[in-house]
Amino acid sequence: MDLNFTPEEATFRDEVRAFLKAELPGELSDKVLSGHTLSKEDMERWHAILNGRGWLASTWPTEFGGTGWSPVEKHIFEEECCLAGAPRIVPFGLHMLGPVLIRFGSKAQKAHYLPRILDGSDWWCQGYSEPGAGSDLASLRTSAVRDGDHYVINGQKTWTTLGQHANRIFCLVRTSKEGKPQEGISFLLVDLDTPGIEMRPIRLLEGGYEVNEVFFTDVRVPVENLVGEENLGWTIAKFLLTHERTNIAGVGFSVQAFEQLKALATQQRRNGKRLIDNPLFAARLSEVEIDLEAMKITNLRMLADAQKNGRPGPESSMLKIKGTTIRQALNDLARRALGPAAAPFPSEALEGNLAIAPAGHTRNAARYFNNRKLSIFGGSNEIQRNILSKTMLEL
Amino acid sequence: MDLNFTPEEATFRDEVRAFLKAELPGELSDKVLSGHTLSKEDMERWHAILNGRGWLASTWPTEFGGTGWSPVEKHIFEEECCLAGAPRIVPFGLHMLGPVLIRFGSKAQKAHYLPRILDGSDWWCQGYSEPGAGSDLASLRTSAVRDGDHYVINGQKTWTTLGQHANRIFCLVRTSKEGKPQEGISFLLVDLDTPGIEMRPIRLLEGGYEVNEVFFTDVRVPVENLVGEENLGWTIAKFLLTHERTNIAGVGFSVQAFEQLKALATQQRRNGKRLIDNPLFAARLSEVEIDLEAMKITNLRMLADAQKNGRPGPESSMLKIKGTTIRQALNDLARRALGPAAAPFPSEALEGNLAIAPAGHTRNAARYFNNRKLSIFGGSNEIQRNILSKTMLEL
Amino acid sequence: MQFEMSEERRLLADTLNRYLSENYGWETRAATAYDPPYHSPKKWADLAELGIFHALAPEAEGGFGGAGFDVTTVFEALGRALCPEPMLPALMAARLLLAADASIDGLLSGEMRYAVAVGEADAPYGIEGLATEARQEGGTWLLRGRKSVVYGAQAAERILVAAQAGAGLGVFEVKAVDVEVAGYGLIDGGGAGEVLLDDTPATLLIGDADAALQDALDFGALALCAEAVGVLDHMFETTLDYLKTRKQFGRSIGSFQALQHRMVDLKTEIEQARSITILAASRMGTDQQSRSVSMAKNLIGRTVKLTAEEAVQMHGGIAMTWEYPLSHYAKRAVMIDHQLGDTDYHLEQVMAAYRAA
Amino acid sequence: MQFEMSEERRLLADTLNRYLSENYGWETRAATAYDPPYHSPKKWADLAELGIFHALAPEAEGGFGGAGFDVTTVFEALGRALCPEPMLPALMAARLLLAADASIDGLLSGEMRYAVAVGEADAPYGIEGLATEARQEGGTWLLRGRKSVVYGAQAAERILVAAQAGAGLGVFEVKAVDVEVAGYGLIDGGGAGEVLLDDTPATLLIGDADAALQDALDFGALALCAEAVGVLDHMFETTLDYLKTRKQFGRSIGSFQALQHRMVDLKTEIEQARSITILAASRMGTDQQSRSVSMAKNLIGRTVKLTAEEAVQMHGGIAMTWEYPLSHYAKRAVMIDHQLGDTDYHLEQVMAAYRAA
Repeated sequence: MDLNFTPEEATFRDEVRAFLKAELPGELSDKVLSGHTLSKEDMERWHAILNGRGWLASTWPTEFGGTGWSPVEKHIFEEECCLAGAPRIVPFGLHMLGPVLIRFGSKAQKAHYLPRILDGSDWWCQGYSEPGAGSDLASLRTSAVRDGDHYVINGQKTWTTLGQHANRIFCLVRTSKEGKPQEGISFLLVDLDTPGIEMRPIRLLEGGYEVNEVFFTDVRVPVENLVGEENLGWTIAKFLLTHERTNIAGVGFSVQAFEQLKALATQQRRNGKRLIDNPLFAARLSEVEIDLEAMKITNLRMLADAQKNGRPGPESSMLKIKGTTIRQALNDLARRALGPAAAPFPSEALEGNLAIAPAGHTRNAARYFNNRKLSIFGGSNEIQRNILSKTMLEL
Repeated sequence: MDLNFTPEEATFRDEVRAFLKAELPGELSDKVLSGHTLSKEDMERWHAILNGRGWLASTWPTEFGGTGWSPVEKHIFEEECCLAGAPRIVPFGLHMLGPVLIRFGSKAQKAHYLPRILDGSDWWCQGYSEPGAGSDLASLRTSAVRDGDHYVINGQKTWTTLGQHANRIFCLVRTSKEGKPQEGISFLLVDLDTPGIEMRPIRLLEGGYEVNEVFFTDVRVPVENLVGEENLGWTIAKFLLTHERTNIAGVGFSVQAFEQLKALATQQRRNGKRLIDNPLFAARLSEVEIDLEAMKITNLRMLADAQKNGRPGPESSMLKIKGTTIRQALNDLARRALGPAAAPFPSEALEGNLAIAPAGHTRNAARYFNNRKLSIFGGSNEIQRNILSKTMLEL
Repeated sequence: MQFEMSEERRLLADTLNRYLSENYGWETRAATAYDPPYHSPKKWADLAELGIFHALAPEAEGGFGGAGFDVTTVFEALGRALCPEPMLPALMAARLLLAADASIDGLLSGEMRYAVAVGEADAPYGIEGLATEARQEGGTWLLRGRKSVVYGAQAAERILVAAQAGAGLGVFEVKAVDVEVAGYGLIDGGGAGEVLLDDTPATLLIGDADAALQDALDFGALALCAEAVGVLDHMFETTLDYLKTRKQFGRSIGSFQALQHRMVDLKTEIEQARSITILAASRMGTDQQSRSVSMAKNLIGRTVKLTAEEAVQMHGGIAMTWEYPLSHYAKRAVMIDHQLGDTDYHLEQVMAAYRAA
Repeated sequence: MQFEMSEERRLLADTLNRYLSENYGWETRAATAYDPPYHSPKKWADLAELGIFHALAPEAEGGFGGAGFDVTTVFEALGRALCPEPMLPALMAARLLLAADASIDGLLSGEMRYAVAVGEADAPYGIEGLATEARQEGGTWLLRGRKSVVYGAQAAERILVAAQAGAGLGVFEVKAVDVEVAGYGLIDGGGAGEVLLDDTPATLLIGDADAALQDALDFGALALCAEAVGVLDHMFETTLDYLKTRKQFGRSIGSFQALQHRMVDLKTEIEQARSITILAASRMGTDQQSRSVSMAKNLIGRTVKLTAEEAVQMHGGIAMTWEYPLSHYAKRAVMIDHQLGDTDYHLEQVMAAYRAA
């Protein structure tokens, strides 16, 4: 048992740190750390910087331009990026579609799409959920009917994250109504410029805009855009859902959030005393610090398992549950720590002279509300519990 | 809206207080307040005192010797008894069988048994649960087969509280295997002296002895001991389960436990400081104080509903859940407050000179463990949630 | 003991509920709460006409209420409708004006909107440690300091300000036209403002004002508890409905036992929250007023967070959207804990009594 | 990074687990834990012969272990078997004897049973505020005071006592024959005693002993965390088995979703408890030792209570009985929080670092 990094791992971490120090633009990390929304250009800028360094495709084999990192190296890279306030890599092309094409795509698809993901030519978004099919994905109804050399798509997708920036979408569609619901699903690549597609923003509860509805009306997609076989799309969906999800516990985000929170609690005053010296607040803070310290080890233990077994076990769903719980607890405390100053609606106007909340913390309440999504999206924590109950506990 | 007692209610409370002050023996209240086990004689003594005052049968109509109290008066009486450390009235004859006989019993049964409950001639215990039929009571298997003027009972009951002191037991038995499991059940009165009955003690986890297993081997019971009709015992069982359960929230116990706990926390020292001045402990204490203050009102609100509607609604199951949660939280804190001094196995030897724990608190850990039963017995809190989900929420 | 609402209060609740459901429905609320002036002057006048303000003041002062249960009746209805009108500062101002023996006619008629400015950035809750100072110059009081996140300040004509005045805290009245107020909207709807006092002329209303201020804060916190109860009821009912109608894996999601048990627990906690608010209301005017209100605000703080988070979680994605009313109820619920003392602040007030034990 | 157990420790764990399962099964444990002397001298000698004590001391001192992970390996196995042998005081005594440069041969051979007496009624946790005093008379140290609930004291030949000795705390060795020990059994099995020091002659082992005592307490708390992990695993597995076999309403109770979700949460918390214990073990000997141990003991305290209560609740009545082993695991789990600092005590140690922030 040795929790220390090997010399090689330590060297790699130093390399990552040096890179981030040199290459991560301060404007970007400021925005990230204070919970501001990044523009499309911000995200493309960071994508290009990483691509320039060859550190973009951590989930791809090296032959396609992947980094060739071990799970521990991936973990180090992600944690360091979080701590530095690097923008999150938009995962839809890189970490979702990329591995799918590498595993299931045709030669032509790989040759065409993979380089375009790396160089940023394509921005992919995801067409999975539907208004009536969220946690119960197999009940999806968006249909694709074969018509000559095309599929004709009709239906609606929702919760399409950052679809407003995308030029392409990968979709699960129903190509057959025979058999079990899982059996008639196919995986299609769609150009968002195709006539008949309409993207509508969904405003989130805190006022932000990051997800969309996508409507398809007689959208014609060439058959060569099918990935894998017709009606076998569920295999791909499951691959994506159980595929090694990187940073599922979000430990790096939490570590960074904890440090910010601790600094905030030393700044904030409550009737003459520092908030961090208030025993009730300090108790809350230390409980979450302890939970997080434990989570770091739990995460590393499961990484070690993944490294040994080639892929994570079902236990990784525990990381999702506990990881989101901890992040949400940190968001909760960051909101509480502001007291009444958490209440103003975030706006550029409020962040200048008025300084109601300390710099970098004007969006703490908004972030708390927005991050309630963490336990809902990507398989709600209830679904994770169902999965764990079946697979891990065999109940 | 008026939370104050009416003048009549206030007068009644004063009367109860005066009675308790004059008539409740100090030896008994000392035992109760420190969590000691009462002897059979202790319980009989208090039973007789209450009977002498005519304050025993609070759940019976006056024509049979009941007190004729309103729900609020019952509540006042119970709360004052708890606060004074009066022994709990053994409910099996008085509050369970009594109302059953009054509602379902024959004239002869009423005439014979009711006075014997009041004067203490009979000590009843309960034969409901079986090893395979606890929460799922309808699956009980103890059989009673008609043989001339007798039923012949074979089977096993368990969790029979204070059976070691009883001379009689009322049982649910299976008289038919036809139809739904609920349909073949009958309610029988059994003399524990009948040949073929064996009572075996169950030692509880903390070392105490209050429940028993009862084994029936060819036990012959006269048919006149059937209450109500054959195979319609489930009606009686349901009547008992949904009948107005007095003091279901246990508010009086909790109020008394809270006062004891607060006094303990002012006595206990942690490295030179009073435990009650420790902010983490004080926070725990005040949270439960607040929960309890709310519970008092919730209890009164539901009493008021019961007074208006003649019987409590399904919401009373909420009182059971929250009431036991609060009592268990108080037991938990009383155990914590002792620190290492909670650890010794309770024994008379330890309570004299050694005084490891403050007087009256030597059994705090034992009480904590024993009272885990509160959320299990009498319909586990999970069963209560199932009931509430169906009846109150209609889910 | 008697748990029925009095006839008068039932009437008051009916009147207010009917008005709000007919005139302050979801569309109106959505169009009002997030844009300047963050409330509706027209609806405000309606509420005055209905006599709602009169319910907040005792008969001797021209009202017809003013007791704890009057306050909870009004604010529970406001909470149910998620009404963003600045009624809370009106209530607190009424308490201060009454303590000062000043006229409340303008307040009762709705013609004068008040804000009450106590908290500051470094002393957000309670009256300890306030830094704003008052000094006298040529017979005029001048105030200096900054009051932060003053609810309703963006729309007020008068601001009642707590400030250090020599020996102790005083309450001063400031005209909005005499002071810089930087107004803004709030994340859960409604408005507030920073009150920037820079030798602002003021009238002394109450000297030695600790007790009067604590009383106003108590009444304000009680009102927030009652508002929370209305918000909680709405969230619970909405979630219950959703569980009954929403289908997943071929069955209503309300048929899943894990959710059923959580709903039962939620309902239990909400009933407890209602109970502690009743208790606090019944203790207004007694020597237990402040401690009971703190008990209530603490339990409310715990319950709003639990309920808001559970309601959103059990809904799933839909409750994350601006379009779905529940999300706004959830925001309001959570943000109630940021007004007039949070869960921990009030727990400390409750704990304080042990020190004397 | 490397999460595999070393070959040596795997062997140690296997040896100990095999010995306990073959020689310290449930019947033996039940017959040993609740009657004087509350442990088995025969089994104690066996454990010594197996070399278990050697795993608690470093090679330089004649052992073959002594690191954090050696300690957790041994105590996790003891916890799994709910073994009532006084191994904890042996570990803590070993730390003190090593700090004193005293011989630990008697301890390693199992011939000498030690108890470590630190806590007192008014200072139960940690080393602050201890009242027991040492004074010198004619070259002999005499101790006066009372040490309360000293684990293993009822069976010890030697007691190491923390006492105020002028400038600071010292550690003294007392012979059991020289002192009155009132022994008793514990509610969760095993024994302890009150050590009544009444001018008891003693040998000074360590002067200025704060650091040595804290180290012994840290190792003791780490051992308790590891023991707890063993206890937790057993409770979880037993409950899981029960849920799979016990039928109610015609189906296994493990098919009820509400219980399934609770079991998943329990498993998650138990894995977290295991992780924090690994973390603390890895930090022994570093400047983070005490704070990491406090983190672990706090999280363990939260987890043992949750797991014990949930395991009993999900079992129902059967787990309330003396006959059913789980009930004893549940008692042990809960009572671990009463040894060497409870959940709150250790949270305060963790919080203390913020004061310097």
